Amino acid sequence: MHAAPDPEVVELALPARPEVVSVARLVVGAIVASDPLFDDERGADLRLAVSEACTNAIQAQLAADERTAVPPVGLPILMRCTVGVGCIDVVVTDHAGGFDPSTLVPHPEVTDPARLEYEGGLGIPLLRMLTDHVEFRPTGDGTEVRMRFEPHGDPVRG
Amino acid sequence: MHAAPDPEVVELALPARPEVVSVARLVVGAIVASDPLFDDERGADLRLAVSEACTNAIQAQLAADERTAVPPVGLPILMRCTVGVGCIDVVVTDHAGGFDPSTLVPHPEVTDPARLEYEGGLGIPLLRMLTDHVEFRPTGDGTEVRMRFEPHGDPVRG
Amino acid sequence: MDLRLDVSQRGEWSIVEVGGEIDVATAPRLREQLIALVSEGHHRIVVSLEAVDFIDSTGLGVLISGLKRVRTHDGAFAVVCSEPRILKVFEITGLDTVFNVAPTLDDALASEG
Amino acid sequence: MDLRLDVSQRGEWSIVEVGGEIDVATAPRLREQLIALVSEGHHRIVVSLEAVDFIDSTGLGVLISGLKRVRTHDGAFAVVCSEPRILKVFEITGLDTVFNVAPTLDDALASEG
Ligand SMILES: Nc1ncnc2c1ncn2[C@@H]1O[C@H](COP(=O)(O)OP(=O)(O)O)[C@@H](O)[C@H]1O
Ligand SMILES: Nc1ncnc2c1ncn2[C@@H]1O[C@H](COP(=O)(O)OP(=O)(O)O)[C@@H](O)[C@H]1O
Repeated sequence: MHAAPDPEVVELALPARPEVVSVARLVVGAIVASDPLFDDERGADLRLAVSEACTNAIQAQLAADERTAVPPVGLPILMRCTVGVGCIDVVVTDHAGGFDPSTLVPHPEVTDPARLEYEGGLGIPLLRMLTDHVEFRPTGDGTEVRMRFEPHGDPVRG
Repeated sequence: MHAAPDPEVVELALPARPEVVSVARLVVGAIVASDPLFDDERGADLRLAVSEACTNAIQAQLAADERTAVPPVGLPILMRCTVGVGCIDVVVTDHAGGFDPSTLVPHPEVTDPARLEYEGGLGIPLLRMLTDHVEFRPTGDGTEVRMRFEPHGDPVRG
Repeated sequence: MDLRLDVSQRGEWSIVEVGGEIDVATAPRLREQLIALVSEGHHRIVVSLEAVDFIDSTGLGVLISGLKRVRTHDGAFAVVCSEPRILKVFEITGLDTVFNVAPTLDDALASEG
Repeated sequence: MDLRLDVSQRGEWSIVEVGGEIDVATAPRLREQLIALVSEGHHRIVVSLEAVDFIDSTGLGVLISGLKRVRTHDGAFAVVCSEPRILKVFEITGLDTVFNVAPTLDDALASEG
């Protein structure tokens, strides 16, 4: 961990195991709770969006590890959280080979009975709804999901 | 964060600010809680010891930043937690210039009225009592506190 | 890690009370519970989320699969949820129109599912 | 961050009820509260840790400084604590012999401090 020095950055490296997604939620939850501009509801949005991004990163990493012939290298998932002025930025990075989000086929409308055929595919739509800005950037060997959160509603002074 | 790949390592990089010590406790608390060999009491030991090590690292870093003529670089504190077989290892690293723990003068016994002159100096004694093994290693520019924790008492199956 | 499941029977309804966090790590246990109930012939299922602190897309997917399973048996499926944080996840995904989301267990049991 | 302080008066005792976590970030607020009480002439102080989830060496240091301050005024200082996790920190540091640690507020108030 050779983090770029910045007094407001918290970084977390996690093994690609489903059990640790809750640790990412804990960390981002603590950070947003200490920012008086973000109320509890917006804090819950952050926790959910970051959890979805980490879940995707971990699932993609596990799938990539399975594809490799050699024993899984177990590259970590990185979460970097920066408290800015009036916003919180969270970047989740994996080394899972990357994907093209524009090729994801949108699901049928929820009112369409065929919608029930799809149990998955809710993660990225949730990410889009819960963030003020989200970007999926391909890196050399994986994906960087860059999320920006602004406070919504009435700020609660803490 | 270019963490050495290991599926059981969680790393956390924190800015040198007192407010984030609680985040280190949260993370280490979540990790120990998910290890059935460690009961709640031993989990509390881990949280306290890691908190003391992070507090020292942050205070040393803040003091080092104040000594430098240039604006503080705000180097992060690193916590690395490895769940091993029958033990949990936690390493806390700072870039605060280092110190020699062997030169610390022991305080008067608690029963000595002069003991009240010392409000500080309880952190490292607590570290020694709460860990199964602790080592203060000088690095190039700071200190690495290496702590090992084993489960004590009756393990609680979770 | 932190998922509690409590299953009971009330009349023809099977009640699954869930507590804790439903995410990628814990959702499989809920999925298995629902599969087990349906395969044992329980086709009217209420899942109470009253003690749930967190649900993500994986958790929603498990509920969708549960609904699908009971439908193939002409059964009924209801969700109990009154906590705004959890309700919001159903609302923004539009799943509040797919599920019968009831504010209390009694409302759910009184419903057609 | 998460520290709650509630100050009240019972007879000649000032009661400081602390809640949350006492660490390097929050201990300064407790220290200032104790300094303020003593400088206002309150020399019999009970600090209740019953709602405290965590205390570290910084927190212990603040309590030591409080004890010292009231002693210079021939006052009294007591700590209320019954939670084993918190008591343990006093015990392993030997500070349970330095402080009057009482299991309940009433015990503390009945003491000489
Ligand atoms: N970080 C990632 N790396 C590789 N593929 C990803 C990543 N994130 C998402 N994807 C792909 O996008 C698809 C849709 O993701 P999502 O909307 O979260 O739904 P789900 O994970 O339930 O399939 C995933 O199935 C996966 O194929
Ligand atoms: N990581 C560190 N870097 C530099 N100095 C340290 C570090 N940890 C401890 N020290 C030194 O050791 C001393 C004793 O530490 P400790 O027992 O925790 O008590 P306190 O922090 O209350 O002084 C500190 O005052 C500090 O001078």
